[in-house]
Amino acid sequence: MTEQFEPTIIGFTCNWCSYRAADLAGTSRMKYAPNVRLIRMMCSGRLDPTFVLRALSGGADGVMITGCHPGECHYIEQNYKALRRFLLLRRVLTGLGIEPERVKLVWASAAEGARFASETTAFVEEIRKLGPLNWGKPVAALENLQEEVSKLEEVPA
Amino acid sequence: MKQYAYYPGCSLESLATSYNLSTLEVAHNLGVDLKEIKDWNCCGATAYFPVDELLAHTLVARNLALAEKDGLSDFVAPCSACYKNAYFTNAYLKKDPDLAEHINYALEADNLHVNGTMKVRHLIEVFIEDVGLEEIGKKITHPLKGLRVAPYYGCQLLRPRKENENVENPQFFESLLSALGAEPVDYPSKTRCCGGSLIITNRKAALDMVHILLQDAVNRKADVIATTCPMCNVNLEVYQGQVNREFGTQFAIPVMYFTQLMGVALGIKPGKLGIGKELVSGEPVLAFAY
Amino acid sequence: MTVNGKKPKFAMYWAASCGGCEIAVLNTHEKILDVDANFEVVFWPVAMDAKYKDVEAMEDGSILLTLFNGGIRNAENEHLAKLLRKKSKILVAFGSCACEGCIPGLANLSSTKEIFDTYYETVSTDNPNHFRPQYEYKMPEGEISIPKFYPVLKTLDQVVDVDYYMPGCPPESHQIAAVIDLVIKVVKGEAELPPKGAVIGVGNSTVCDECPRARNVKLIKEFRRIQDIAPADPTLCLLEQGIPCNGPATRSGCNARCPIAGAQCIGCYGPAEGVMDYGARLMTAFASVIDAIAPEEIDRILDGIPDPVGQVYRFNLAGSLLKAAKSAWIKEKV
Amino acid sequence: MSEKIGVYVCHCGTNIAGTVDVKGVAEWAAEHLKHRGVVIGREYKFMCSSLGQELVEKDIKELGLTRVIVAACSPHLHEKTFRTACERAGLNPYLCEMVSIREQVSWVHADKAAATEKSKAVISGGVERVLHNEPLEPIRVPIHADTLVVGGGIAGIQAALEIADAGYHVCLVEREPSIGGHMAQFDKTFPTLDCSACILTPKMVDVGNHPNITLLTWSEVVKVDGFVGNFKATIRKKARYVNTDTCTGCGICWEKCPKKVVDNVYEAGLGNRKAIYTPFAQAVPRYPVIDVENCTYFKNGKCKACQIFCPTEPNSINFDQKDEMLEVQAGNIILATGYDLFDATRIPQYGYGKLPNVFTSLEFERMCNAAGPTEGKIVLRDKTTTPKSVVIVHCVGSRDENYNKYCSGICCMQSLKFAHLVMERTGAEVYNCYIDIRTPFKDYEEFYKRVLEEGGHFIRGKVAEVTDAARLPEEEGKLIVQVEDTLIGKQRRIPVDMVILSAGIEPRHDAKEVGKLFGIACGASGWYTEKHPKLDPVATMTEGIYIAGCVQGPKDIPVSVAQGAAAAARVLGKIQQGVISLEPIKASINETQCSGCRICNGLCPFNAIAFIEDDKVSSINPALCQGCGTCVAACPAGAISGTGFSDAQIIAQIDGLLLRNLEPVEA
Repeated sequence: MTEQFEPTIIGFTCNWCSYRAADLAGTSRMKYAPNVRLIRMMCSGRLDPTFVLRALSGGADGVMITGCHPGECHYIEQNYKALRRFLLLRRVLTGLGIEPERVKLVWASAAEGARFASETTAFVEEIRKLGPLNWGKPVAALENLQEEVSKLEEVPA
Repeated sequence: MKQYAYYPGCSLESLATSYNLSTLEVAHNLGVDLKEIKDWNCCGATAYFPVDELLAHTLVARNLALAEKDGLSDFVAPCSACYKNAYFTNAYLKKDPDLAEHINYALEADNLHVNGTMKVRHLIEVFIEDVGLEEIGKKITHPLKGLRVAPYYGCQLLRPRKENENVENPQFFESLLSALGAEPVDYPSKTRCCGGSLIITNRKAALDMVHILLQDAVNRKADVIATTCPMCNVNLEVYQGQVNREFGTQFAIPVMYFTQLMGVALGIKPGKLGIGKELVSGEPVLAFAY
Repeated sequence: MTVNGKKPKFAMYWAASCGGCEIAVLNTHEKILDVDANFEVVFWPVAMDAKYKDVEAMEDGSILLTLFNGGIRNAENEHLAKLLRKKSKILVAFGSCACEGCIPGLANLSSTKEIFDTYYETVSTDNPNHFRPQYEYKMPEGEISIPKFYPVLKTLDQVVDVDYYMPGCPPESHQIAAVIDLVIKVVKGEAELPPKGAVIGVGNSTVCDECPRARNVKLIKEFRRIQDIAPADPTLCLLEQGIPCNGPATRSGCNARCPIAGAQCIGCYGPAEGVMDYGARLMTAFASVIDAIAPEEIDRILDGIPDPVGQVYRFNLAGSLLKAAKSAWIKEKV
Repeated sequence: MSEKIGVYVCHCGTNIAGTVDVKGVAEWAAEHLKHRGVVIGREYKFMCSSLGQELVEKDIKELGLTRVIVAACSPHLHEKTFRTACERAGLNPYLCEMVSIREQVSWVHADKAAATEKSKAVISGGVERVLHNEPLEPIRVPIHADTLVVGGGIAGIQAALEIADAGYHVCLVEREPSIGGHMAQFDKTFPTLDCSACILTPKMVDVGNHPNITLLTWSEVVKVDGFVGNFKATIRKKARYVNTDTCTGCGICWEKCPKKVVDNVYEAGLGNRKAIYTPFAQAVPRYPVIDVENCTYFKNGKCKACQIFCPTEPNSINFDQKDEMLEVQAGNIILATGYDLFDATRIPQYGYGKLPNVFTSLEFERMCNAAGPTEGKIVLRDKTTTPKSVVIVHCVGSRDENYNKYCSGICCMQSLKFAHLVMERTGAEVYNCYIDIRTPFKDYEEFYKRVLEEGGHFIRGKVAEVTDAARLPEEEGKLIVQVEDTLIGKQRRIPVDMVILSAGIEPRHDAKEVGKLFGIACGASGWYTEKHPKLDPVATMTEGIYIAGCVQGPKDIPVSVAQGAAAAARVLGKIQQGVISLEPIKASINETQCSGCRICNGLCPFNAIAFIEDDKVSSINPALCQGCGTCVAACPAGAISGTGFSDAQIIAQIDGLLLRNLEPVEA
């Protein structure tokens, strides 16, 4: 089988719903793609776009933001703020030429282990299709300037 | 007024011509522009689906494709069986792309394509929802004062269940009859089946069901049973004799299309509504309506 | 006043910049005389004639204070940055270009090819033969060359170690004067240098701290352009009137010059203390004031900011976490 | 790196070791993260065992560890275990982090190599994050000794009495004019056939007279502020238009009141009451209320019969009484707001509301009750003819794809009770149409046997239709129940005089709003979400708020009473502690860096963020802050930081997860 591109994805979860959904997927032994590495926050409202930018510029190929369904947030309404930040962040990423599909927002309640697993696998396949982001691999290694710039290979249009 | 793609169906060209006549007259009177679909074909009614589902769907889909070509948004059928078939083929087309693919492959032979974009509606829905009961009320010239009418929905108008419809105890037929000045009868068996095509394949079972419907209407002292489907009309009217012989009853209750009652109330001449063609004459009942 | 008899050396250089920072130094009026009185200006291309080899000849660290403005756009900028680093004791990233890329940094939104095509091929450019500059070119007199163009503009601290940062586009003259006084006191031994890497000539909060406009809890149904709401209420916070003002996330120090004049802050003083990405701070600020929960409604309101990248990264693109758009990172034939 | 980190990788038997190369991962951590401060990397069969914990404690003492990472199951399970172990060894518990490599790795990934690699990355993320953990102390919060109980049904009454008897003050708020809830409407209770009022009213009287209980009936909670230990509830005490100090409850006023009103609440529409009324004779408190919608005086200013005939001096009727807003302090809150009965009209084919002699279970309860509209006589809607045959329909609106999928639990026993009462009082033939007879608790099955022996007919089948369309002569004038008797495989048409619909239990129609008011999670179906369905059914995710009775899901009286007492026990436990330690996860504002832009002011649903007018800066009240971190992420000036989930920790974890910390970290 040819060497398949294995994306690296950072996932942000909220302590009350989506993290427990991930745990439930575990206790129910549901299988899903291993490419997502989760970070636990108290609420999806804690998500700072800096985290997404840090992940993307640090080598992640995609970011998955998860939280409680609107109306079921443990802190009543903080997931709406996560939604608003996500919608603005996606527009900025589009402006920077990054495919907006690389950042996805998924609501999953503590009882939706299956949904968490299927959404994760679906997202991994989506990112696999988009290919690696490998942000900012330095183009001109500034030390050996001449050789680097002259070797500007052709990039398919 | 909005233009509708009109699908009369085979019955309305044969034994249910009165339903066709009265439909066109009433629609014209109420300003509903029914544009008959050119070169429509039979929809297979209740018989064809059990035989071959894919071909049955294709048969119905062809009519939808023709209607879509006219660029109209609403597909209107007076007969409940045609309405049910068109409604569900239209719905399954969207839900099952594989089915749509097969159907369109077949329709290509007739260089037609169906997308399932139309809204499929029964004639009674168009009158009640689009024209509206007040509007109809205003146009009534001969209110059917004191006429006790049993509203017979039949089963295919309501089942299988469409979105958020009260299948067990609908009231829209009753409200239409009240708008005509008539007195709708509380008719508990109004949504029970009339036997449909069983009347041919298993006469005894169908007669039993027709007997229940007629008995209930007579018990409720209804003057006439109003129907929305040629098949129900046939089963209830044509077989009253056989029911009487089978069960020793003396039923002689007229069975008429709801469009005929509407026509009379709107002051249209009975002749134009096909009144007089029925076996159990509706004439005496409607006499006082002039 | 002098260091072992001689006045301390002062240098100023401009890389990818507009020269506004140089003028801002002159704009300190008579303070420039103090510079002359207390420093020996050894290298200041815009103000006096000096050659690179003069600087190369100096001993390392012999220049006390170098104010370096402008981003690192090409090989020459990079060479001088390294040279001045070697020769200077204190190297200050002076102005927004050196600190965070500023307007020249916005070129990072395009690939090298797009930049050159725009430069040499647009309708307003008379270039029938499609000439393109060559890095080396042999002339009868000998081979001449021009500095190589880097696909991505970098900030000064992404190339060399920087001692202090002085943001602003340009830095306010009263802040420049204060810094010059401070350095003079340090030279006289009357004051201590701030900790290495400090941001100087700024306030410790954001523009709202110095902005006189009244501020309430903000709930916005619509973002609008300043000209759409003429006349804006002069006493009320602009963001509350739907104008996307970058003030809440931009470092104070400029005495809220623009909001006072009735225009929204566009963020030239860069991020507040300890902030990792200026654009991210603005994204949460604008998202927090939107008064809607349905996605379609939120999108409708966000359409009020037609150019989100320009709005949040006007001055800080090169200094942000992502630094450049994806197209800029891709290697293309120039 | 000055920190000394211990990394402990758990086998969890084969749960983790079966998929992840735990030995390899532990060695990898010790070797590849040495430059980040990892001094020891161990693996052990069961880290959560006492031996496993001792491993950690020994290393802390001997190696002087300053940070601990345990890679095992989920923090929701053993974070407390390992933090307490660290505390025992003298290390601040908040310097210990758990990393999940079971639920989120070994159990969900089949590919062993990928699972091992992911475990390394996840541990690397944990290591980077824990470097930025700061020592924290739990926040001690005093517990106010008063308790607020919302809902005066049997569960609320039990909770209130338990707490009041223990010597602490309770404020019991009830929406109706009297406490008693649904139980006060029943005639008999199963399986003992005790008269419901006989066993309930003594408890109601205790509540009425209890020195430690402030009873606020005809009142509703409209706002709740604060947090565990320090709740402040705003309660609207609706005007009764009766002065409760002078009123003796003699009842002359509602005797003389000329205006009759159909009582849809207490009499379930079967009987009626006056415009000035108490719901039933044994009401507690005994003071009546005036129903403003129907009182003639309030309609057109005439009548005042109640005031004229009121014998008290000064006159207890006061038409100008206004609603009052009361502030009540409480350390804990118990929600026992009960259930709504399924609306049987939603099933048209059962004919309720159309066919007169079709009754709901509550209507039948009122009919059987001696104090009810028919003085206990079981009669048809005409209130005279006694039925000769009755069908009782089980699972009306329950166990039904079109309505409620769940089983309401009590309708079977309730239907058996009805069957017994009908046979005992009228000798009529009784048919129970059921899907399954569910008699799960003590003496329930025996009661079912008894009803069988008394001659009850049981038809296993779901009733298709109740109609009055007779087909045979003996069906004339009867209700015909069409049901498929699945045991004899036949459709049956049973002509009867009366049909009783055993309607199911549904959440209160306003459950979602009330849930939001108290800040607790309300499931999509409408039942409040308990902290743990099995092990913690009376607590909620919100500290200090408990739930008891049908508000948490369908249950019968004994379980509701038990939950009422259980919630009371939990509250008494908290009061006894006097102080509660809260997770030290809070946000705080650096006042010098804050520019007073007020963008954070609108973000906190717990009103923890306030704007200080004179300093022109915002500040956070740590007591009210729930630690969600939304403001930390929103502050444009980066002036708000949060403990436990700080920017530094999360950014570091991101870098760790991306394994950027392996090579020397780039600038």
